[in-house]
Amino acid sequence: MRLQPRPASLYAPSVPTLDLPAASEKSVTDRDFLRSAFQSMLLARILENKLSSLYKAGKIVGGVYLGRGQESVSAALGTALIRGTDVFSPLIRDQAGRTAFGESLLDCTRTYLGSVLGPMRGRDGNVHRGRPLEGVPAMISHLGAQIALVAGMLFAKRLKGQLQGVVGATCVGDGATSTGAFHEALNLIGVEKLPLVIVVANNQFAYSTPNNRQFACGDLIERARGYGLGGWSVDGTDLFACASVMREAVRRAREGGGPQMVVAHLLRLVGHGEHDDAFYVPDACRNDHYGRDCIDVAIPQLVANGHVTTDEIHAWQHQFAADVQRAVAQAQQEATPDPYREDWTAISTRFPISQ
Amino acid sequence: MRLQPRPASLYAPSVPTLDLPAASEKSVTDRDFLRSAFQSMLLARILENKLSSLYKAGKIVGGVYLGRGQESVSAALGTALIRGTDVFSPLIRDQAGRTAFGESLLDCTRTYLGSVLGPMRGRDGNVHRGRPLEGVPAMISHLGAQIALVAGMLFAKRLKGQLQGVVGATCVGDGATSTGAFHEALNLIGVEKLPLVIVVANNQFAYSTPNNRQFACGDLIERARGYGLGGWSVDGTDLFACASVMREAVRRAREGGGPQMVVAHLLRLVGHGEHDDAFYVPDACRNDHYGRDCIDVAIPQLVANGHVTTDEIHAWQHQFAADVQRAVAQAQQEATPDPYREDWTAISTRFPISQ
Amino acid sequence: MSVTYIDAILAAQEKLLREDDRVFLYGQDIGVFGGAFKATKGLAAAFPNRVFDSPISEDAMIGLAVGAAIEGLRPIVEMQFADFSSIAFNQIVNQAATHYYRTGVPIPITVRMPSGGTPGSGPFHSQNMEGIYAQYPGLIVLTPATVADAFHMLIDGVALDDPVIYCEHKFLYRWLKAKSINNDHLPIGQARIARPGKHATVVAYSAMVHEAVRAADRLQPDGWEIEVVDLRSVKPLDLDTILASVARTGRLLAVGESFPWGGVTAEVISLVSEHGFHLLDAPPQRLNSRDTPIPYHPKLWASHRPTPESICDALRHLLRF
Amino acid sequence: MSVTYIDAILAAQEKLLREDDRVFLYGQDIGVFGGAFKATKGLAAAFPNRVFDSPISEDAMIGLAVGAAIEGLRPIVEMQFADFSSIAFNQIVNQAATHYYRTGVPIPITVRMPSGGTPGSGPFHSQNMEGIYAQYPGLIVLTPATVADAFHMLIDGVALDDPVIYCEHKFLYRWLKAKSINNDHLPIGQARIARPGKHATVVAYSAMVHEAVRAADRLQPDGWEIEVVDLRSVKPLDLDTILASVARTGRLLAVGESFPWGGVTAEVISLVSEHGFHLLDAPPQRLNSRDTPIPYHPKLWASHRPTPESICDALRHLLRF
Ligand SMILES: Cc1ncc(C[n+]2csc(CCOP(=O)(O)OP(=O)(O)O)c2C)c(N)n1
Ligand SMILES: Cc1ncc(C[n+]2csc(CCOP(=O)(O)OP(=O)(O)O)c2C)c(N)n1
Ligand SMILES: [Mg+2]
Ligand SMILES: [Mg+2]
Repeated sequence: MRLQPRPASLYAPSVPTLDLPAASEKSVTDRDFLRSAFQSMLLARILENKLSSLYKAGKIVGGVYLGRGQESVSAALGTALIRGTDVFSPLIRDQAGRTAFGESLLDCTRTYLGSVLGPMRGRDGNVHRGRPLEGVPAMISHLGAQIALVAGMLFAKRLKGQLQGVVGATCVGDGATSTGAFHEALNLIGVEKLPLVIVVANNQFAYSTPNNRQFACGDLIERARGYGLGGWSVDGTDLFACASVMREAVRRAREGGGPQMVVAHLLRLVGHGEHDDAFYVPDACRNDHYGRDCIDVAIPQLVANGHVTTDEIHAWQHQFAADVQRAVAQAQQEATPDPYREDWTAISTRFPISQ
Repeated sequence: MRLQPRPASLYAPSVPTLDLPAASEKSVTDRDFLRSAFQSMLLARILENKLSSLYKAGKIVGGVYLGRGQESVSAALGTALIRGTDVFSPLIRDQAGRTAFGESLLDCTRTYLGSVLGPMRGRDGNVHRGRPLEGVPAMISHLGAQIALVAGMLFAKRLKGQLQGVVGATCVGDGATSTGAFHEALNLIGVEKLPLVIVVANNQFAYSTPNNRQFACGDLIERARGYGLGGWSVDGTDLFACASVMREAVRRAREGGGPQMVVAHLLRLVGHGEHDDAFYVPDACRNDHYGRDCIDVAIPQLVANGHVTTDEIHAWQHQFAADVQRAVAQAQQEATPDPYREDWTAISTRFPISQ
Repeated sequence: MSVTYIDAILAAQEKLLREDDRVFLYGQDIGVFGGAFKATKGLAAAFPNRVFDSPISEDAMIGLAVGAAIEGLRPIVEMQFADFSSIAFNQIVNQAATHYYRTGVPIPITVRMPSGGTPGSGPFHSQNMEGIYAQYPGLIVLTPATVADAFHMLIDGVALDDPVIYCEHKFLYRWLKAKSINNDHLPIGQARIARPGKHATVVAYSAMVHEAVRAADRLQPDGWEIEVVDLRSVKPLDLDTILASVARTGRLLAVGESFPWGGVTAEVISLVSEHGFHLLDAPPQRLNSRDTPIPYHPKLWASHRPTPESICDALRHLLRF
Repeated sequence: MSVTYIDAILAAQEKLLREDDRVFLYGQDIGVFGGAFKATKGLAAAFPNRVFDSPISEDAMIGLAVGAAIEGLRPIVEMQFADFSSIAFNQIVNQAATHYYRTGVPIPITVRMPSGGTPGSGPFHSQNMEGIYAQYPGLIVLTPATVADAFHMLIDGVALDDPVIYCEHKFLYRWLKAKSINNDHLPIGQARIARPGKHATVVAYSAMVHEAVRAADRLQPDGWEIEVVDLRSVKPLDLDTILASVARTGRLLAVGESFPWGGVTAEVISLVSEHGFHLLDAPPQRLNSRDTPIPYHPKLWASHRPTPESICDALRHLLRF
């Protein structure tokens, strides 16, 4: 099944239809956005390559899940959001979005390497890291479960009178759309009219399971209407397209246009985790349009439009590689958690009475 | 929000679009179907009125949940199904469908009155009754949970090579569409392409909760497409319309057209249960088109079309009232379960070893 | 005028909404309708925009509450019946319960669970889930047995920074009455001597406290003085009070309305056997419901759960050692 | 050639598919991919149309299995991790578990639950849920500890007419090896003496059997002979074998990898305290994991669950009485 990107307006009946300028037209006016998003993509790729080597060298315990091929989608979303104002609950393939939303490299390396100084203090690992009080929830593994949580943060902000101008966003994969949690939460954000942007990265596989064993519609965006969400379908390998769709979806949510759903089409360019060689992905998928590497797609576009120069890219590459190296080195020399000093309690209340 | 019945074809892109004859046109060729469905409606109404009096007289322990106002939808579905071949998992407002599918009056009265001879032997009550081995699953209370179960029965029939010509059907309310179970199961029947007909009786309220706190789309049929289901939207107060849509949806499922979703629009004409006076239903709802009593709508239509005479209806009323009276009387004089003879075990295996 | 158990729950929520603007209520049919059991009657009108009817989405309801708690609010979520929390199970045990340990950010949500059997309610409107939730680190599980506790423990529970599973017993809703709600009360985590005695200790909680007291009263004429301990909260569980009681009586029967495998009574027996073995003059005993789903028919139901009669039988057996 | 624990699970499924055409497999990534742990490797190819990749819909997966069971088939559903069965919780405990009692129609489904901790897996890929499911009437809960049991108990479990929760321990998958799979084996419902002894009884199950045997071995040089009982199934639970062992040793320690409140160890201690009180020469003891979510970091994880060291400590304490 080959998907054609479709005009979003077809699926966005509950939102006033607005003719988007073609991606390339609009993007030229958005130099800063594109440069910034691209930097996040690049840094994420370099960081993840490093994590992959560390994993293969046995330096990381537990899984490593990478976002290779999804950086455009994730970075475009993260760049459209405002740290300190918005809520962003990243999922497993959102290193680029995390970076764009302002995650420090150390938060990442410390978590993967089990430093007790990381945000999860060795208690939880890898992609589960978050800083809930700074607008970055810490995901649980159960797919779909974060959407309602972000909805709750927005709901609370509304009750507190602090929702004005705020957006919440979270990502899921094609597989996560089959969960009951996904459905209940999307229905709820529709009913509560919360400014939430849900991004579905349809990377054609859920672990090894292809789309045709996961859902039976043509494009998952066909579900937006049933929830009363604005709907957007975008080529996830195209940074320019992602940038303009994400900005527009986020803008509408921010300006009172209600919840928005974006479905991005692409291919997962790595295994499910670094333990997986993805033998089940047919060559046909790798070789088709959505098998493109979004970074390879972005570079000539950015250069051709005069947004960046090749020299700049090289300089960034060097700088990011050094930054990553430093963050890894620092995390590696930090203390790991000590079971004898660990506060073995799951509740914050200290009852005076014996338990 | 007032809903207009919509042409089903709008929402049924995955099924070859077929122009249905207008309900009234087609129905004249379906005298037997309409007579049979109407008889089930009438019997269900008389039976349920009796259950209501028994409840008010304190003769029934536990809840009584009636289908008043939903008989057209339910009976049309039950009449379109074939007992002994099909699977029908009725929900709480499906007395008419149960009757049409061949449930005996005694199964109903025995269950409500707690006779140990009933299909649930006093272990479970009221609308939970079923005869799973005869194609009538016994529902649990958790909304949405039966759909996947029916899917499993169909899936098994396929594996056994016995699916040819078989349909499974089940009903849910508008409220149940918000459950994760509903979503997971509909997605699954789409993926597995099972011949399942899911009927959503949108009676505008889930207990006291109106549609606008339950979902955010216009018509729930807008969800069919996202699951790859054929979609039908019908006026649930109109027996003729229900009959032609249900027959068509069931026919398509039976003939390999894949899963079908029917959304029927109507109003619950009773409280959620007989304990509930439904004070929260505004007069505007009661007085509008969907506030019509489907039996009152059906009678003049049937008579005008020459399908039944007023005399016949009167005769049926008398007969059914007597039948119901007999079934109640018999169940009332039967033994209730005896805790000292009860086999207090939840598993069929008898382990030789102490537990 | 008298106050019922459910009046107390309503009054507690009213007070919380009035005094703490971090509190809001979320649940099915809790607005205009006032809840399936009328535990929120009138609150939507009195507190506009603080009481919300939710869709039938238990998973999302708890997810929403957890998010709101991160933002500093104190949601109270009503499950229409404890039995339906099975749909919210994942969000409760994996999202809410683990959050503080994982992130250091506590989740002050309260989930009200109308629990326990009533005649004719059947297998899916009668369940007790305290023994399920108490297994999970990170949850506090409250099981009030009195009108005053229904009131104070709800207020104290909402004040806790951690997720609270508040199990309110449906059988007590209108049956249990008090003259008024006393102001002094025990803190959460402390059990209560519901009836003093010296020959045996019955540990119970929620509705079973009353059945145990009835059983104790019946044995009184025979000269037996039975002490009844009301656990009040099953997690944390007040072992000190139980041990002190067993030290006086030498005999222990734990009574619960849940299914017989594991659960609260097993935890109580295990704790006492481990930590108070030398205090026991007889094998400690358990009495729970039977190992089947909860039957619909009142005649079956009545002998599915412990009754004053079956508690008396168990006590007589215990006193015979 | 040697057989691992997971080889045994694969072989059992192969045999079941080959010999019983009522059996089919349903689960995420179990087809071409062979399952997250390769427990179904090659089966999709060998048995076309008997092994199905499911959508990520745990609730619907179990719902489907129950329906198929009504139709006379014997589905085996693989949860990718036991932890994700929280999504299927309702269908397991309310649909599958209650069906036989309610309708008289048994539900022969088997749910495979990759359970238990491994280093670095963290709070949501390490859980043990046997103590949750065993609370529900209507479910059979199996916890094989050996390669032979992994094989035979899966086959015997599928043969049972009732819903079976089959808890397979991920730590044992590749670490545990046997020369071959013996043909004679105990029936479900019977515990096994994993290591005979006379000074104390350790009751354990699943991976903890091996930790307990290790602990016992360490105490041997000091002259202590510790008996280890492998429960094999936690529901039904073979009290006779446990009591016979405690009758010999007079001392009991129950070890489990689950959270400390309630669960299997509490059930074991309670049963023995009730029915074998006079056999006990010392307070019975429990050892479980700590009362927090399962930590990700291997250093934390290693001291979250019982270890040979902590089991030795608990035994020394027990032997001191
Ligand atoms: C409820 C639930 N079931 C199963 C899993 C195991 N699991 C983790 S990731 C994954 C595949 C997810 O696929 P998709 O949503 O498409 O995201 P992608 O990995 O492709 O980015 C599965 C099955 C889970 N995390 N949660
Ligand atoms: C999962 C779940 N949550 C809550 C309930 C309690 N409940 C029973 S019926 C009902 C309302 C159902 O409304 P709807 O689906 O519209 O059906 P209707 O009663 O209108 O026919 C509710 C909330 C339930 N049965 N299951
Ligand atoms: Mg995917
Ligand atoms: Mg309704």
